[in-house]
Amino acid sequence: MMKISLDTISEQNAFLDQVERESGEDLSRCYQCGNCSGSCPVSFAMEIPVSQVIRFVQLGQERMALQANSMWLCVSCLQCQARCPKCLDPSKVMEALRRMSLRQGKGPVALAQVPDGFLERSPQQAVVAGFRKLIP
Amino acid sequence: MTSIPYYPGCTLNTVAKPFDLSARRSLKLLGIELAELAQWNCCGASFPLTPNNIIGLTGPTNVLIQSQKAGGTVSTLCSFCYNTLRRTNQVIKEDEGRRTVINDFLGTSYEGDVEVVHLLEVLRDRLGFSELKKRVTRNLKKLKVGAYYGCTLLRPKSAAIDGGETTRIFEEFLEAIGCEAIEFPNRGECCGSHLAMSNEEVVVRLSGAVVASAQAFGAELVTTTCPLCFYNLERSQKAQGSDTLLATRSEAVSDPLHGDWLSRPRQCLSPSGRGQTPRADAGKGVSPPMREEGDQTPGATLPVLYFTQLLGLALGLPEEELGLGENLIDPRPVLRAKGIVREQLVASS
Amino acid sequence: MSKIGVFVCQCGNNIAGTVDTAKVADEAKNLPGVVHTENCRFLCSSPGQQLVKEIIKTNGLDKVVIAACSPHMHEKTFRKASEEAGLNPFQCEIANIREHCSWVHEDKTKVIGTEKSLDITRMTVERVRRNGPLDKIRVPVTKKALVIGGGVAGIQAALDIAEAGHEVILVEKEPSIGGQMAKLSETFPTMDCSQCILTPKMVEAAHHPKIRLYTYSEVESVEGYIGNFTVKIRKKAKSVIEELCTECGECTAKCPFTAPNEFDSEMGKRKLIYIPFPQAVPAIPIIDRDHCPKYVKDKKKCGVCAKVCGPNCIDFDQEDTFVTEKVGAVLVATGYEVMGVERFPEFGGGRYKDVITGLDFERLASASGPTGGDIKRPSDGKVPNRVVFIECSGSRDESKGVAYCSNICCMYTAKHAMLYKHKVHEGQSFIFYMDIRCGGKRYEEFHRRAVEHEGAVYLRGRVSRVYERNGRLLVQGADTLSGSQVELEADLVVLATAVVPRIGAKDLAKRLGISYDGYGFYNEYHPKLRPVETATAGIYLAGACIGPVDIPTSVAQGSAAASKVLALFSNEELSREPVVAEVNTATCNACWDCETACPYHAIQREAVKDRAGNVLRYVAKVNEGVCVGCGVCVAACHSKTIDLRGYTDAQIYAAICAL
Amino acid sequence: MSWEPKIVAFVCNWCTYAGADLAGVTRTQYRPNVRLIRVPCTGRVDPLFIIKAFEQGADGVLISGCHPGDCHYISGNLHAKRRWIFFKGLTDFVGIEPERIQYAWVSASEANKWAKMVDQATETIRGLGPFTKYHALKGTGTAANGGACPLLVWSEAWQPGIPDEVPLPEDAPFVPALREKARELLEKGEVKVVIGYGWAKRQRRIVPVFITEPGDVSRLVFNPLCVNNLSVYLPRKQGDIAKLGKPAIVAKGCDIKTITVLLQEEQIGRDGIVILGVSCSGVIYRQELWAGKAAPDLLAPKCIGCDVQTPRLADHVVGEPVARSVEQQGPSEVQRQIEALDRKSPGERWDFWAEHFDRCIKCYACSQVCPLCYCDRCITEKNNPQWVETSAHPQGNFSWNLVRAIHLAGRCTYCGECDRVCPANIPLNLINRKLAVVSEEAFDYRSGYDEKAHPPMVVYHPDDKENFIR
Repeated sequence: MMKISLDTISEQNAFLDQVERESGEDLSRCYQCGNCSGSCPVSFAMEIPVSQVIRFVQLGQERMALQANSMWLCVSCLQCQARCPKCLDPSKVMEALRRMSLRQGKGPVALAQVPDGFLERSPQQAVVAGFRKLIP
Repeated sequence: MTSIPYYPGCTLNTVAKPFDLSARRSLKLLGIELAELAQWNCCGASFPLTPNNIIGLTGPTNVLIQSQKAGGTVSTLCSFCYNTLRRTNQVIKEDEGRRTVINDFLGTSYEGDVEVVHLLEVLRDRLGFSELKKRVTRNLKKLKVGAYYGCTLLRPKSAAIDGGETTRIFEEFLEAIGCEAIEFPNRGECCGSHLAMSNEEVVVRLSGAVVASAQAFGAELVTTTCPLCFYNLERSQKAQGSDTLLATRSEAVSDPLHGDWLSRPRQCLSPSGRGQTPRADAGKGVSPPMREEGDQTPGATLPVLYFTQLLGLALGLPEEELGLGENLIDPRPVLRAKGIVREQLVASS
Repeated sequence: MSKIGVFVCQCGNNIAGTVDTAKVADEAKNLPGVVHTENCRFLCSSPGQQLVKEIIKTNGLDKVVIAACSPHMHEKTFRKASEEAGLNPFQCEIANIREHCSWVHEDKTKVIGTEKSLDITRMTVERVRRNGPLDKIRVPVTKKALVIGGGVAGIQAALDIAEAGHEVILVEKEPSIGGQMAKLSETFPTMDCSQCILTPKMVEAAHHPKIRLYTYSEVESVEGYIGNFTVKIRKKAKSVIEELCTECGECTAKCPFTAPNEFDSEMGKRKLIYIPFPQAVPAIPIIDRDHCPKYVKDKKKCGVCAKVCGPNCIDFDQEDTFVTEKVGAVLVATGYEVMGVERFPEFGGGRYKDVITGLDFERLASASGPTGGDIKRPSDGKVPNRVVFIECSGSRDESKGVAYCSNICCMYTAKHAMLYKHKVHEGQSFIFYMDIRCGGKRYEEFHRRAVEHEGAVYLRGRVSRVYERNGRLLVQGADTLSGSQVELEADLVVLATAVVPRIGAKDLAKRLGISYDGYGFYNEYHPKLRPVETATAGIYLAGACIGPVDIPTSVAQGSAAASKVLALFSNEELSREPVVAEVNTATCNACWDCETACPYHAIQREAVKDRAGNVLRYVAKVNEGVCVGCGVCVAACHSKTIDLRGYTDAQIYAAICAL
Repeated sequence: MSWEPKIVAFVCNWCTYAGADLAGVTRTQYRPNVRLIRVPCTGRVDPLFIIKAFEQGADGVLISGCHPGDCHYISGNLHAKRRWIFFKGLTDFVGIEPERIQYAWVSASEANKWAKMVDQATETIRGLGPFTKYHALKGTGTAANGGACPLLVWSEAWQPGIPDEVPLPEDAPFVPALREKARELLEKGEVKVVIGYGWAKRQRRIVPVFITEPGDVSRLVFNPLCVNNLSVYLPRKQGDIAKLGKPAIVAKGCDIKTITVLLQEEQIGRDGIVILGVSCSGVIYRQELWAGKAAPDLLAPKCIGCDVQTPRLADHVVGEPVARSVEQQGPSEVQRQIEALDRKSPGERWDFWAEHFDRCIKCYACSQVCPLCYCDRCITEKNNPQWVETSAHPQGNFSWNLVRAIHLAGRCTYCGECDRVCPANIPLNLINRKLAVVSEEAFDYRSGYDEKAHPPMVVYHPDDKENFIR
């Protein structure tokens, strides 16, 4: 159990605003049913499941939302989007978080870390998508 | 011979050459020429999800504009391209703001009226599956093939083939060319996609689940429309040409709710717990809990084929023209065992 | 020339704070027709009203304008006061200078408020000058009620009305009354057997001398208006002559064929001449013409039922018949159905036999159900060792088009978990939920009992997927309380699917002329204050056709609606507001635009005859009993031949011109 | 005191009036410029109210009622929406700034929305300035104004018929068949009168003829001068013709469209008339301009884009089917003018129409010649209240023309007779055509093609567009 101080967000929730703006999703609609986490094929590897990432965003907890590995594991498979009963698209939220992080120069993969031979043998689309989503 | 504008995309031009070639040759036999766009660029592979990422839309928009010049319709094979082009088209059509910005940037006046179709749709809607059935020259002997759609063909619903997750177009295609279509639960689950670059274990697990699911439902082969799915499904079974299995196909999960589920530690957290910066070794994809879970029972490998390779086979194209030998998991033993390939060899000699 | 009195109310400081009421009263004197004005502190008080009455009398006023609060507050008060002073109540009009002026323009200098109040008063004075006297409309009342729907709400309402001594016609679409409640096994939170408490009521309704039962029947059309409806009822062919049938059951016993029983969610079988369930009321069987070989194949085949029937009541050639009834009130209690499993492809609904709805589970648990009350799964009849219940299946799910909460699922799922535990002791139930909503009496205790004493495991989250693995159903979802994705195998998956309106609910609403919401639930006149009335006078609602409700509420609503009907029936004739349309027959062109436009079908065609009685032409005529005074016809009429009393063109014209 | 916008609001009793009450109860402050007129339902609001409000000096009008689905009267607001769609199409077209007429759904709980709407409307209308131009007509057409009546000016050049030196057009080849059919109908007594075209007795021009004797059928002709829409003689207001007995009418495809509407509105019964349909390849708009041949620029506007060369619905059709000629391909001049007007600013549109309506002398020829203006008592003839000012000053010119147009909206079959007979040459075709376009775009409805359909103004569909409603 951790403790979050919500004093800072009582007046304005700048982080939430930013994520909503970036993602184009209205996160006040999310009622935390957990279907995104339930449907996500990568949930098992995420430090924080999707719905909790969104919860942290709702609470304006930038550090929690951005530091978990969750967004880097999101493959935009849209299972969450297809299942969301509120017609939200969590993949857009993940993408927004990724972009916010990448813009700060933080990403899970450094160019040098790309596995040997990966560029040669793997499909271009993996390279293009990977570079867009994972490399700052 | 009719012709239809065709956008191959990057991957089909390089590592997925057999996909491209088998499609062109097969379609030629069916009297349809895939007329490659005179000029094209990468679609960007991943659709830019955030609305303010407009620059990411310019690439696919340009492809659409080139398609418009070629006649207003464009066909694709690769699910990624299909998805990206369809979703971009949708944005251009529905979002006046972004349409204006993109057109101003490109100096164009594209309105989103190109029709993006998948080759499966071409076969069904232009040729007709019943007609296709008549053109089949090689008996595929009710080969049990799992139709693996993956994500990008099915989602989002608004841009999906046939309106999404309940479609049977792929199965109907397989039935038309003489296979027995195996509709397996994971046909629309993710293969791991671009995580191939960063988290191979995740890919192995997800693709492994797909393969396992197809096998459990009796598939002798699995077929796909996407080079990345193809890559992931193959490589999850075999690492870099070696015979070592990376993981098994029986889904690498034990039931967390069996018995003492409440007392078991949480499975999905990394040992370091919450609040840590992404691990430096994330790129190398070390993720111990996943390895622990796999119950390492080896199983037989499941060959993966592009759907056009199957189409070529059904239309009687020789196996070397279809690049079957280039597949990481050689499908020919399965085909021979069924008497599909040998029969053709005899017939052609 | 009219003699108009203008009374300006200060409403303490509520109006006088921002409006110079004295000035308003003073200047109103200059308006044409105004002979007296008054500036008063509290007009609505008794002394205030008394003042109005006295001044009307002493000054011989014939029209009154009250410049005060909204007509929604005191129009009735002042019209009554005017009436008591000898005026026609419709010669009194309200100028709303409080809600629409003094309260919304807080200008302490009173300039703005005073000016606007004057304008409003002037417009009202001009309007009232054109007011004509209107008399309340009187219509007779037929003291007989139609109840549509023989579920628990309809039965309750029918019994209440019948007990009060009025005739009731109870129409039920299915072969037996009882509705959805007859399908239930036990009921929450008391766990008494549903059929045990319902069947006596069914029998009572069927045998009540004042209740006329039409089962396997549907309302074809409803015409007329409050107190005077004419109803046409289609009695679908049962192929059995009801009057002769002794309900012996011989035909059913001897029928050689079976078909899936709809009443048991097609999990069990029934004969082709059948009653849907053993306690059916009436127990008169019907022939299933979709399956009976007499109808689907060669006519010569079979006919066993006819051979064994003692009283010879089998009539293979029977046709639908129609009966027409005159009633004074219509009570709609058509109930609900649940969203089918086929709407849930992600849960394998329709593909996996062992994915069922909560209502299906009720049948499995019911002693009269296909398994005799043993929990056996539909696919192979095995007793499931593990059952997963998924709440909010389709409810609160905008992607499925249902944003509302279905209200009853939390409770009945807890009940299901208990029933399951009682019947399969070693079984384990898991319940996925989003929130537990149990606001009723003893509901929370009931839910906790399921958790604390019956071992149900509640998982807070939604299920995203159900699929097959190793021959078992695999349920994948989330438990947000532990922050985990969870996966578990199940032998049976029960979806608490959304409560939705009956198919055909909208059609019926159109036939009745009542409104419904975006889902097809019927609209109350007022959701809080008039919850069992519709906006159409004389038509009342009860039960789940209004929205998802549980049994106690359905019954309460049935009784509530019945009391409304009884209040109506306590009058020999009705009087109603005279705000209705009227036609100038001399100028009517008979284009029938008014007839087409009228939402209430209140426009009739009336023949204009010469002295010899020959029909010269037809003109529009307003049925004052049906007309509710919306004025749609008036706006549709090109020649302004039709006008709306109380809101006449002349009145509105005058108000516009007084700007 | 400086000018303040004057805004009239027509609000429904159940939602918006109550919403405004709630604004009061919650002391929500808003601009004092609005005056409410309570109606039971927005369905009660007649476009006349709005026109009258402007005439009375309002600078803006708000109309507001319950949200769709909340109507106290089931569907009154949806009927209202239909009407608004037409009316908005009309007011936009004549150049009334759209901001001056605002439509909204305000429920009983939306006090804030109400307050905000009043504030915004007040400020936008303040920005537009006073709506004085509604009263700025000079009345050049009125005799009272000392101005020359356009009719008189025009009549100097007016030829009652075709000049003697110009050869007359030949009869259509099917005329003998037409006469034969007419004779047969009259002889058998199936009809008592045949309404058709014939030469005027003394002048070289085509006039309507009413044949009651079989021997007179030779008077019937058909040629490109037969532009009149004879269906005007069918409705009840033409009592003297009705007295003759059951009529047969010679009708072109376009005339049958009008007959279709008359059938729709039950002004005639299908059994009460015999329709003698004639094939037509176009008629001349003003026969006095006939110069020996049917030059394309003489074709009636209705002939451009015509798709009823071969009549439907007729009891008997004479003449071979004809295809649409090249001249009849669109877009017509009328369409081009509409598009040109649409591209202009509201101010420019207003000026255009003000100039034209200025000339109106309220002779009501447009109404008299219109087969669909069949009311026994026209709205102009109703004097309590007198919605349309009929006296000899320009006050009612706008009202009359707007009312005429809105009464025909969704019904007019664009026969062009009003435009043809207008002595002041007001381009009424433009307005009629524009409203037909509104009907087609909004409701996919074309008037005159389906005698079973209801006119679009009196029905509704829940999905009718409402993008203009706040």
